[in-house]
Amino acid sequence: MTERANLVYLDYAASTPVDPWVAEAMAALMTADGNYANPSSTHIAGRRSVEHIEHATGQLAGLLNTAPECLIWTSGATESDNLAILGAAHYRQDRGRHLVTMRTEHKAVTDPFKALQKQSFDVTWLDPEADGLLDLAKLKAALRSDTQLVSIMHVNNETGIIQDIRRIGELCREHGCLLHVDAAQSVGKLPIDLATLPLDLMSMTAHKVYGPKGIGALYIAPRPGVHVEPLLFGGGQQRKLRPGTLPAQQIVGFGAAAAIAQSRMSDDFRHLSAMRERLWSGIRDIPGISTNGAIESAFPGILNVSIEDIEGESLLLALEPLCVATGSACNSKTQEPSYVLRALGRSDELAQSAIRFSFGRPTRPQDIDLAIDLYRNAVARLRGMSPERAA
Amino acid sequence: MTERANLVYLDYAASTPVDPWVAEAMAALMTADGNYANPSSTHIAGRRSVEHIEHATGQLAGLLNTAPECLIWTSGATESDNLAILGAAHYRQDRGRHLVTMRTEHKAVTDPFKALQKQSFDVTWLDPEADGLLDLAKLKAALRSDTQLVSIMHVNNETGIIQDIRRIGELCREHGCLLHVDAAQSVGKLPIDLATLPLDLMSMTAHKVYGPKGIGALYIAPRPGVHVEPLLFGGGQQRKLRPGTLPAQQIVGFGAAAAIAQSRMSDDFRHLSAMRERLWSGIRDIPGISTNGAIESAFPGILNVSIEDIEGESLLLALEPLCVATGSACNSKTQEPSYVLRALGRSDELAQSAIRFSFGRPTRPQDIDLAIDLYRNAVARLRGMSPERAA
Amino acid sequence: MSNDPYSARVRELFDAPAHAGCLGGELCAKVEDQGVRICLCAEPEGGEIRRMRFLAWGCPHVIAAAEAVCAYYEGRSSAELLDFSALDLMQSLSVPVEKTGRILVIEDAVRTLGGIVRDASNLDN
Amino acid sequence: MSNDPYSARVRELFDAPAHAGCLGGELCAKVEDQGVRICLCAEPEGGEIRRMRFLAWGCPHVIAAAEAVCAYYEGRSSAELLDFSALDLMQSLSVPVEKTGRILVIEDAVRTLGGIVRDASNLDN
Ligand SMILES: Cc1ncc(COP(=O)(O)O)c(C=O)c1O
Ligand SMILES: Cc1ncc(COP(=O)(O)O)c(C=O)c1O
Repeated sequence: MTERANLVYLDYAASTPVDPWVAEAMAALMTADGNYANPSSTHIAGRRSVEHIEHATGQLAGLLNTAPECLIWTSGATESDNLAILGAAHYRQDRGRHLVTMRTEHKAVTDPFKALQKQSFDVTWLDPEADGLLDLAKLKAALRSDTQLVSIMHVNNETGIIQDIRRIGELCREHGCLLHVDAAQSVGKLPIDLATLPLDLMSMTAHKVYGPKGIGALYIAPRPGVHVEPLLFGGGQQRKLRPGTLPAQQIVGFGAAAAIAQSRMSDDFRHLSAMRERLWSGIRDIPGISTNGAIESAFPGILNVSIEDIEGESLLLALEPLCVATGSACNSKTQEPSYVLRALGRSDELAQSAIRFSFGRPTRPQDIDLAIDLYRNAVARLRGMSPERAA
Repeated sequence: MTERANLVYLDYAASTPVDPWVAEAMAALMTADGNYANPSSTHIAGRRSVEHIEHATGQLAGLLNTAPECLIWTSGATESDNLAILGAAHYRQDRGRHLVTMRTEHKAVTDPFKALQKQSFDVTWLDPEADGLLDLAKLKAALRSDTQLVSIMHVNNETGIIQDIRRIGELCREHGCLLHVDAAQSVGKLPIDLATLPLDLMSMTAHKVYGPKGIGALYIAPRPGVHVEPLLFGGGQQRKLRPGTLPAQQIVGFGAAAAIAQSRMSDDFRHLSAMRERLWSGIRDIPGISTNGAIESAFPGILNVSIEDIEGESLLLALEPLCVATGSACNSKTQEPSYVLRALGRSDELAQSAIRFSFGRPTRPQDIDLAIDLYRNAVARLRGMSPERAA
Repeated sequence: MSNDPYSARVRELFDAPAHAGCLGGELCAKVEDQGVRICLCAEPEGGEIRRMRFLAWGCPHVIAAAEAVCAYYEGRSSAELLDFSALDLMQSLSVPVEKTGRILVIEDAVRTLGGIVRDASNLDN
Repeated sequence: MSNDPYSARVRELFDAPAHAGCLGGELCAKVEDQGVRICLCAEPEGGEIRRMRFLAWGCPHVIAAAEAVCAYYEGRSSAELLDFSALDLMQSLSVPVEKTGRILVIEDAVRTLGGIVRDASNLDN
């Protein structure tokens, strides 16, 4: 970024830089000396584009231990979530119109469910426990004979809480309903073995894992009854499930990012854990601070803390040049307290004071140390102005 | 491309290489030293992404002489066509369920209309005249009091035929129905002045005009009654009309491509006209050859010719290493004769022999000369094997 | 940056709120509304305000507005507090419409303080 | 290229169809079906096929198959034409399923030619 030296970016859960290798792979598919042909074309140049796409599909499939045929390319996790939820609900509506999800899902999940409610589908909204986890007994109790789809995210984008997808999937299988998982925050970061995980639909996006923005994928399990109705109609690309010219450079970018993620996953995990530990150690003694969600159930790339007697928007400004999030990046513009944190039982005021720190491969210990300084100073300064604390 | 030296690419209507300046602009928004933040984030880095997006939106709006607020970013023309057609039809269904389009539209238009037919919308499919043009009297006759949407493309992707959008739009305004225009093949290539053109919705894509694949836009006219229902639900981006993290690098790529196209439009047009003229002069004397659609009504970037007693697939193979299309790139995989050429009244066999040559900025006279040689030789060779001609 | 939600003036006031604090006296107006908590106090001297301080829990616009108000009134007649209108302030700080309610809380606090100061000086006289 | 719709063998046969042509004689089988037009002719000599030629209007698999058939039968007993099955050919040319109908047109033509040659030699004897 211009004047990047000044900024301390700890918002990797919102988006990541593209890995230099990924950028290189993408560049090779764009300009006149590259493979820019339309992969729908049958001539040599078109078939070369297809080869690149097949290679990339293999890379993503390899990361997830599944077959390339199970992956559909989309424009991002938002589209994948919509295609999975609207598509499966419509395809299977004759089997029942009851759906189950959680209140702490991303809006790309909650909003399609709300759209389905308007089409007279019946949606059960489960609340998490105070630690952020789903109580499986509550899920079990919610499943009915006419339940056809459950959607539970893997890693929460605000708190980092990891749900137990395997056991949730087992429950769904027992009840004969499909499980969709929004894995936008976990693909390439936590091991996901689709050959053994009992899930049916999974949404992904590249830009959270050092790939480009605007490319995602939907996994559709090769099981009878697992299918979606398309949202878009057009040229017959992707077995008519998602037409449109395949954006070869974007797909190659996601593929390369997946391959890199696979080879670095355990190193990345160790690094993120160290960064979170360093940060939490540096601020946990501040009076009135607490994590949102149980830290031991959370993906280490995210640390979400609330603090008493501090207004969130002022905190964010006082933290500059630190780039962090309040609530999810996708609703930072609205000033309402995060519905995710509210669902964890946090008060409006505590929810509003939340800061989501998120770490990435480029994060260095000195970034964390700067963040600690900035956070401590901002809290001290704002508390110095607060009618409660100052008095 | 690898071994690119061997290939002669004359398939710019299927896709174009990304302009080097465009690629550079995109690269600057991807890697760690660039502006990779999520434009939904409110921190400094996020706001810088927004600035880049606003700049790019201004570039595309500038090319079209409209306001940036009228543009919605999508994943390509396929999505734009779907959002326009499904979105407007659903939004306005209380005003009437009659829709009008042409048989020669791209599948990204015909297929959403077919989907609407299944939802008991009533669609009138107009045929073009033999020259490819729409007879306005036929359109006028098709408009009914319950007609709410007409969709007619600007430049046909197979034949290059240019429809008279202004007069079509005037007719629609008189009848009080909306006009959607698929301008995937014309944006940045023909002048389009949205300030004066009487159209309501317009679909665009970057990869036909030296921008990246996987990014498109939909123009929504700022007129009362012009609105679409969204296809995707999620974070509130783009006034909820099209949610999902804005793919900043893709948008910047489209913006840069639009700015370059604006400054080069007349030079490009002259160049394409010269290339088409050179090619047509070199092959028009072959017995049994004819253009599909009237050459004087066509955009000069495309020359589509059919030829008697030649099988299309064999012709395509015999033309290697020439990269050209039979029918539209999007259906080259199916072996049916092009429905577009069939609608012009061409026989199955003539339609199947069609070759679409399309030219671009990088096309050189020697590429055309090689294409002429390859085409003449291929025709001679295949005719030498043909039961009719050889005997 | 063109899309900065905070004007340069808001940033300046927020970054260096010289008048943040409490005078510890009794001439103190506390108002809580619209999710904003504000406490304004004044030290008058012969009909003039010698010092004015604020404590606030609120967004940056609220803090900037409180700081601006304190800086403005120091050296002015305390009677003017009663006539305070937040309109100019909203304009000079480019307060977005959705936040105008919060700035009206400050207007309320200033006028309340004006009343407290007037009542106190009436008592003195 | 892995996703080349044409195998190396098809490309080879299509690029150099040494047996394309017409012998001009009467021993000629013309078949038209499935959008394919094929004309096979043979020049037998003492029960053996000395030369065999094809003309074809069809896709590259059809042309390659016709070429392969002609090359195969030259030097073989003309009686074998009657037993021709396109199955091996489909395999050796990796013909995609949707095109098998077209290759059966060639099978038809080969057998028809076999009949014509047999009838002609019966007449000769
Ligand atoms: C959990 C989750 N789901 C969905 C999305 C939407 O992804 P995209 O921006 O690719 O549409 C995000 C991120 O924005 C996310 O964190
Ligand atoms: C006229 C027309 N409309 C729509 C499309 C689809 O565009 P996209 O590939 O961006 O989805 C194309 C090209 O493929 C086209 O030529």
